[in-house]
Amino acid sequence: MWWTLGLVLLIIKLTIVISVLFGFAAYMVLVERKLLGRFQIRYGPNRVGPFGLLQPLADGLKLIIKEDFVPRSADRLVFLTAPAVVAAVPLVIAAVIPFAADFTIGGTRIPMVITDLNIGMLFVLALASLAVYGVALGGWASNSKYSLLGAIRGSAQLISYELSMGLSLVPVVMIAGSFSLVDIVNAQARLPFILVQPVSFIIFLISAMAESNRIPFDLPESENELIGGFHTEYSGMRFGLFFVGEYVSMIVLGALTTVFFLGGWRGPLLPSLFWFLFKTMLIPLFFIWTRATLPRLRYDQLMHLGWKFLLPVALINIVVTGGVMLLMGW
Amino acid sequence: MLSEELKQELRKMIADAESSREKAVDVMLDIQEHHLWMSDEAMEEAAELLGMSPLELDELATFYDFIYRSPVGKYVIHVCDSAMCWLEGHQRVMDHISTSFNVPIGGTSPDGLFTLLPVCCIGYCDRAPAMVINRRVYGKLTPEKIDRILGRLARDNEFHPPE
Amino acid sequence: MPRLVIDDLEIEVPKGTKVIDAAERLGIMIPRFCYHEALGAVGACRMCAVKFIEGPLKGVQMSCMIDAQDGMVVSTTDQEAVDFRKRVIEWLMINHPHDCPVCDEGGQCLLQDETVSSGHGRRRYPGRKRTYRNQYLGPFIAHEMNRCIHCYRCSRYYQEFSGYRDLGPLQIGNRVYFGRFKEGRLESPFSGNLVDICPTGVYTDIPARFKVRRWDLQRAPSVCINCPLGCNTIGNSHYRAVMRVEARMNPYVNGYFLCDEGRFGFSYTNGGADHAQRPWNSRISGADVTVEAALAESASKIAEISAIYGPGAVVALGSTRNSLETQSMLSRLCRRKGWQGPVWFNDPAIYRKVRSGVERLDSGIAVSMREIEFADFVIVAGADLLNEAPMAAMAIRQASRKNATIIVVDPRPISLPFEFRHIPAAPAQIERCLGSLVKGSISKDELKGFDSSAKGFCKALPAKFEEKESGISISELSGQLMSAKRPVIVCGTGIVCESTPAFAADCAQLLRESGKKAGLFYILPGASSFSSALLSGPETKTFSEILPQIEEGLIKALIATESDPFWDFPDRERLDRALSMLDLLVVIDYLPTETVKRATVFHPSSTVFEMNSTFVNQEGRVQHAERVHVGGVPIWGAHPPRIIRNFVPGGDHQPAWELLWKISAETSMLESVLTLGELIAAEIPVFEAVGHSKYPITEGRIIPENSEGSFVKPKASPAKGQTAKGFNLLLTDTIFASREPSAYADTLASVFPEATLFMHSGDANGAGLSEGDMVSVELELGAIQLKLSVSQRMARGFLFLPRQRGIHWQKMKEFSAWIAPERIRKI
Amino acid sequence: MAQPLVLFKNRHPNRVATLDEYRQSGGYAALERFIGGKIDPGEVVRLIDESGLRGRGGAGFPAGKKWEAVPKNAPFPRYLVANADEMEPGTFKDRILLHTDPHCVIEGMILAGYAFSATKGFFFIRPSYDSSAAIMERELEIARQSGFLGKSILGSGYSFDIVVHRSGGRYICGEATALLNAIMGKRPNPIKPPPYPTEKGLWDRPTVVNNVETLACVPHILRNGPQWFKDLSLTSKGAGTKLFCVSGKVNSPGAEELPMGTPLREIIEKHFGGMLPGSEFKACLPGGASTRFLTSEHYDVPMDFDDLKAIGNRLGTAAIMIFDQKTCLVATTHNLMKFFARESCGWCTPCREGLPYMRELLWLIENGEGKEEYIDTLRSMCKQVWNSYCALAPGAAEPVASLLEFFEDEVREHIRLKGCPFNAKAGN
Amino acid sequence: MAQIKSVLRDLLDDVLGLADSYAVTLKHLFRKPITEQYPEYKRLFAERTRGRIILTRDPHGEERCVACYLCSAVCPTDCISIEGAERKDGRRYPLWFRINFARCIYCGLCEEACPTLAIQLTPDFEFSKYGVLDFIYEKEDLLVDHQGKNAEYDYYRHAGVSVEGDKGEHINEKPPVDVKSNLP
Repeated sequence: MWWTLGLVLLIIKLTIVISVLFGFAAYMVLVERKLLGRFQIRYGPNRVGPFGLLQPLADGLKLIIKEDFVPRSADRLVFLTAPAVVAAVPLVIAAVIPFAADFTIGGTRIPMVITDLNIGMLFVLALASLAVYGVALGGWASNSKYSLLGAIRGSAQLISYELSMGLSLVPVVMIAGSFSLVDIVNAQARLPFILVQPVSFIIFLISAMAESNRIPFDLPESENELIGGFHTEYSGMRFGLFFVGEYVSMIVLGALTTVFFLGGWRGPLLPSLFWFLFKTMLIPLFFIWTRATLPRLRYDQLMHLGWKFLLPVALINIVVTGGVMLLMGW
Repeated sequence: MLSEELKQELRKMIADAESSREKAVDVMLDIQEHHLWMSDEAMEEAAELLGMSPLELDELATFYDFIYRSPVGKYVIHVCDSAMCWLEGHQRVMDHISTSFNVPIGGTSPDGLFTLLPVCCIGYCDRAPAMVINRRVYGKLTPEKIDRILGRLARDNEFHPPE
Repeated sequence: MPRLVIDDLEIEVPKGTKVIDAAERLGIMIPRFCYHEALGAVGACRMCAVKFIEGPLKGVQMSCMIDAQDGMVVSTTDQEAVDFRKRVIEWLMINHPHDCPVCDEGGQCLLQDETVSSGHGRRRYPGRKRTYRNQYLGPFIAHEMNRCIHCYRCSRYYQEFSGYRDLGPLQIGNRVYFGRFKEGRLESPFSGNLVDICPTGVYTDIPARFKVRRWDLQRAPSVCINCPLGCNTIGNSHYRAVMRVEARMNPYVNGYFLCDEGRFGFSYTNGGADHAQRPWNSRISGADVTVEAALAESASKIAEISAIYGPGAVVALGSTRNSLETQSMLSRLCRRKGWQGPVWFNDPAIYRKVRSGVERLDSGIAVSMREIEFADFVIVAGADLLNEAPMAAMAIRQASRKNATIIVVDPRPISLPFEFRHIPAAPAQIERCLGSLVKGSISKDELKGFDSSAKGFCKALPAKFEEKESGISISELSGQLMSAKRPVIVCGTGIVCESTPAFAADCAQLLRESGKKAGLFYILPGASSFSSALLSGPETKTFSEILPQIEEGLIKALIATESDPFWDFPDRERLDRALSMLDLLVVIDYLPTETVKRATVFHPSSTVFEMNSTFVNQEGRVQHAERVHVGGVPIWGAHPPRIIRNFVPGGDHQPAWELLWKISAETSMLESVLTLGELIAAEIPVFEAVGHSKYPITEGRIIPENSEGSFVKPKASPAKGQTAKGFNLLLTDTIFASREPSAYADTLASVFPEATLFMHSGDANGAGLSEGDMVSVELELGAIQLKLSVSQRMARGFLFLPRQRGIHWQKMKEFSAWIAPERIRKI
Repeated sequence: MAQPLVLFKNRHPNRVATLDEYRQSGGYAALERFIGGKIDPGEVVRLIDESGLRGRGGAGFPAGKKWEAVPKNAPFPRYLVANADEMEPGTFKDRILLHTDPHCVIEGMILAGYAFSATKGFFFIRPSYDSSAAIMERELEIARQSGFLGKSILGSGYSFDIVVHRSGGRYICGEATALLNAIMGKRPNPIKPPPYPTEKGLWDRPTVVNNVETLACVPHILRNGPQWFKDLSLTSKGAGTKLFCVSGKVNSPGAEELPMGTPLREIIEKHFGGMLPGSEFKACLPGGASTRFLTSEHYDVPMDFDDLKAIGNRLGTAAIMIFDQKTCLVATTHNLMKFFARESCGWCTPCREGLPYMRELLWLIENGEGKEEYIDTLRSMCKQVWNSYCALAPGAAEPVASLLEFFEDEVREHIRLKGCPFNAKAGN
Repeated sequence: MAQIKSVLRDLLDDVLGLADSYAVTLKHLFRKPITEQYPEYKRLFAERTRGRIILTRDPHGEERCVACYLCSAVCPTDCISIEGAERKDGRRYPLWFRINFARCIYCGLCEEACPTLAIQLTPDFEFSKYGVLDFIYEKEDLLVDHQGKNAEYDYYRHAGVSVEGDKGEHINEKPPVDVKSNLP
């Protein structure tokens, strides 16, 4: 009985999370285009439906209808599955993110997380590095020089920034004393970690941007050198999956930032879910803003930033945090 | 169109020369004495006499100043327009002949008597302005002198244009 | 060997080389207009100015006028020279019209190139432009004098080089006009070269007028197949049509030039102006079918006839316009399948003359046209060069310009563009005339040095030849021949006696024995007579000999490969009857011939422009013609349809050798023969010497180093004069109209000579006829009407009838005829 | 010093000297001595060489050298051509000479022919000198009857005859090689040597072309010796006398025989009556149209080949055309250029197209449509036409070049005023 | 110490620089867009705009194109094909003239190359089709009845060939040389 209820709840939660994520991702595209338009003093999409609101549907429809083209010399199986990897990974990450305060129905406490893993953060980090497989495999399987170059860049970039990302989270774990995301949120009941760990926050934010291949870190796809980088050869919905993956991972990263630094669902007066969503959306919006502001880094600049700046700073931050904790006697 | 006597005369002249072509200019000048100018038929007959193609003869005829490939009047007036005669008023001479005797510059008078053409220095610079009429030279021209010379030519020759 | 430095590059050149040529050897193209290698330097355009920095001359000088000398240091890029050249261009351009867009020279215009390269871009001259009126110069050459830059190339080529006198410079100063005395067709049959030689667009090619730009053309080196000389050409095609043919420089064959027949006689390949004259599609009994169906039909029918009547009932006809590949394939198939043939010629006499000539050529005695240009004594025996092989006349003209003595022994009223002594000997007298001429040139001392056969030959030569009418003294000519160093005998194979080609070879050999560098040059019929002679043996038959077998019903199938018996067989009715008796007439051709119309199965073959092919010219020179385009019905003249398709209309044609191979069903062919080169070498062993392994062979002569030169004692010539009163009617060739394939070109149709019968003026007086009369000649099988032309400069007792397209001479029954005087009537 | 008369010794007003008059003045004595006496032709050449006689036709090439250039073993026939195709504007000395003493020329031709064993002489004369040609033909017949001409002259065995060849009239025919083409009945385009006419001239035979005046000097030199001839000149390098033809703004234009090297001032003021009343000397062309302007600063220059060469000019035909201060030199130069452009034979580009170009620019300047840049264009073209085929175009450029050198201000004045400053334009 | 200071100052500069850029874009976010709403609003295009290609006529209403093949030669996408022909009076014209607009990239090189100002690009860019063959424009589709951008230019008045008017009657020409003239 218990497990059936649990299963039902799980399915409900899964359904909600996935549809919310996909819905958000779809509309995130619209929001991005709209915002980018306004940043560039133009309108953005405004033809499909009022204010262009049906644009994501039209896009989706178009992508589905379009020919699913596979290059003749491509590694067919890998080529076909790679986009799925990209799209699936952020969805899986979403499983450990608590998105609201616990909910009690009839005395039963229902956790507002699909599953609260006690090693949630490790899970997140592990999966985050899996996303690069999609890029690398897709690029390699295309059997095209542009794709391959994009894939190699993608791998290198992800490996480089994975490191600083992980290290930026070490202080969080140190302070929270747990790997469980729920615990981390709870640890911020008094003070969100952004105030306690601003340096970590900044490093995490930058790394997150890099992880999601967003401008200014979109080297794997840089249009003007590599046509489309790793997804040059993709078309139709498979291309769409790369897109969906990127946007979902943007939202997921926003959610993770919320969890790690912005105090999760916590907030005054309004329902916790609202706070969570609100905070979560702030991060992608910031990403969009950044896209409108900064130019793409050069490859060497990218490596320089990752290895010679973020990594040492993150390490120093850990040491300093540890020192402070020792002094304060936490 | 050339008369048989003329042809005989020309044949003799050509036979005396080192090569027949040598006499091309002389033949044409002689024909012009009889026929005033070198018509296409005259050219063809002259070329045959000289053993040249009509074109080869025409190459020479059009080159030279004193061979006329267009119809001219009985008297061809060449008025010198080079430096000295020009300085001494060749234009006045031309204009005078043109107006007084109704000869367009470069053309022939309606009665077919005079043709007025400019010519380069004729070697009478000491007696400028000068003109040549049918290879006779008249120098130190004044309107009165021109009237006298041309008037006499017009009077003396009851002129019938050739066929 | 002077050494000089041009633009910091050092070069050593032979003495007498002009600086402009020395620079060209270094790859430095000094701008020029009036200079042309064939015409020499005259220094008229002043465009080739360069600066001489060191050496015997200093300052800006014309590089075309100065021989390279030791120690010269020349700069083509010196500012002074560059400025001067720029100024020359400015001068030339002050009167040049603004009509490049409507000028056919645009895109291949030397003036355009030099103007751009000099940097001249804006006309600063404040005055107005000079204009000229144009002349009509005939159907080949358009005249636009406004464009003239007065380089004098045209008049120098036309008058000095080619020896015609109806185009030249008129007037003086900046009004010089290049034209004719009166409008009219240019007399020269070499007029097309004006187009090539003019550095700008004064003379342009009318057949290609307003059709195409140079950059749009597909170009490939080709060979002219209209006469045996094998002049080198460049085929130019666009929109699946051959647009024009240009001369390709080959110093040994045609130099820079081409005759008008070769240049303008190409339109047969396009099927004429309406594209309909060429048979584009395969046909069975006159109905269009697919290529495969036609091939299957031919193959099965041939197999059937071979099976029933034996392979000997199949005859393969070739011709002298077949490529070497086709000829080799024919020869091979006949041998392997047991077919009769291949048959190359119609007339057995011609065949024997060609064979006896080809057998006698060796590399010591055969001369190229280039070598003729340097001859100092030329004897033309029985050849009407201007009509039979025009470019050979041009070569002899060059010898004549170098003061060579030219003697023509021919019964016809020959006209040539240079001074020559004409001995109008009857065909039977040609040997006598030639023999006495040669004999007179051999001194007693020389005779002593000869071996016995040569001595015997020389002694047997007739000592005297009386030539009353021309008043030419043979002994005087012999004296000149005696002092000649490089005499050449040009021998025809048309109207001469059967023994004459060999006799001419013996004479040449004799002159050689007497210490001269004597040469021999045959004029053969057709483009590949030489190779057909190589491919035939003593048993090879001619069509005239095959015909009775058809009439007897022994032969059931005929495979005519680019061969049209109707073209030169004299009895049309008999031929018609015979062909209708055949069970199968397979015709492979690209021309709309009479035979094609009668074909049971017809296969379209490729023209020389549509395939890679090889031809051997009359001196044994192997030449390769590359494919210019794929061919097909030209797009030209009508709006191309708006459809998408994956085949070329009219693109069914294939090289004749390929079609032959396919209809022979000889699958084992490929096992023994791997390449075309090996195929040819297997059939013609002498090819081994030239290196058959590399196909195509681009250069080489396939004549032996030493032929079995045997002096055949000349027969006593037949008694002179015919006792019976009458005329000997002989067939002759005439330019433009007598040769396949050019006679099928509609571009030439307007210049076909008028049908004219030639007769001696004495004979004509006797018959009461005069120049220009229309006469009716009653031949064996009917009468023909044509114009009469009389001449004093021909043999008496002869009539010459041009074998030209449009004259129904095929009523003769035999290859020559005896015409009684009453059979010629004035009408 | 009294004016030494050599060529004009028998000058009679309105009458041609007869054979008798010529003989009385010593004519045909040289012929009798050298040909009649069968003296080696080499001696004739040597004497002429020594006398320093230079061609009077314009180029000033030593006459003896030209005859020597005929190879000793050259084939026969050999030809001599007397060039009376005097078409340089301003020049008329040959006409005066032929109307004065034709036998002087005839004797000169025979002796010159003897010098290199010529077999036939051509007397090439322009069509506007028809009366001179008629005189020549008449006097040749007289000479022939007197035994000076024709088969075996004076029984010496040397045969030489002269025919008069009438030209159709073109300036370029005065050029030696063009003249040969004209005689042969070809288009009279010049031919650039080598081969020189002395090796391959008429019909590829050795041919010498001499000016009429040059030939007329020959008998006098042979009669009086080379030193006498040399001494006639006022300058040390010059030799003999020269027929000066003066035309233009002087009181008595005409031709006079004066010693070589007579200064310009003396020629104008002493021998030709000085400048016209109201005229001042502004410039002159010293030797026909194809020489450079002499300005008043050169007023005292001795008129001789070498002295004029020293100031960058040429004696040419010694036909002095004098212009006064009222003459517009731009218009004059335009007129000269018009002449040259019209008379170009059309063979080479600089002459055929360049001269009309220059004429057009001068015309525009004269008519007030000139631009400053035209001066540079003209100047560079003056240099560039030197690369033409024959000497016509360089000669034509000379007046323009010197106009721009000495009278640039006048040209600029035209451009500045947009018109000709000489409102009383002479002639036009 | 100084080194650290300078590093920190650089860092500060960088951060301020970044902040500055963010401020700029943020400011733009609140500006009114300058986009013009097509197709509700259609702006007027400059005459030189490179849109659909036309063939113009000369002032006499004759085709300007003389089929010189320069446009087809210069076309980087090979979208022009022509066949030239000659009219009775000697005037050249294109027998057919075809532009494949599906290939055309509107680079304008053909217009630049055209010596007779016949081929011109117009501001009209609105022509979409459903079929590829519909993009192939023939001469009938291209030829217009006006002069386009250069109203007065008439090539044959400059060319010196006797098509419009006789020799010597065109702009800047002398009367034809009379070979038989007696004038010197």
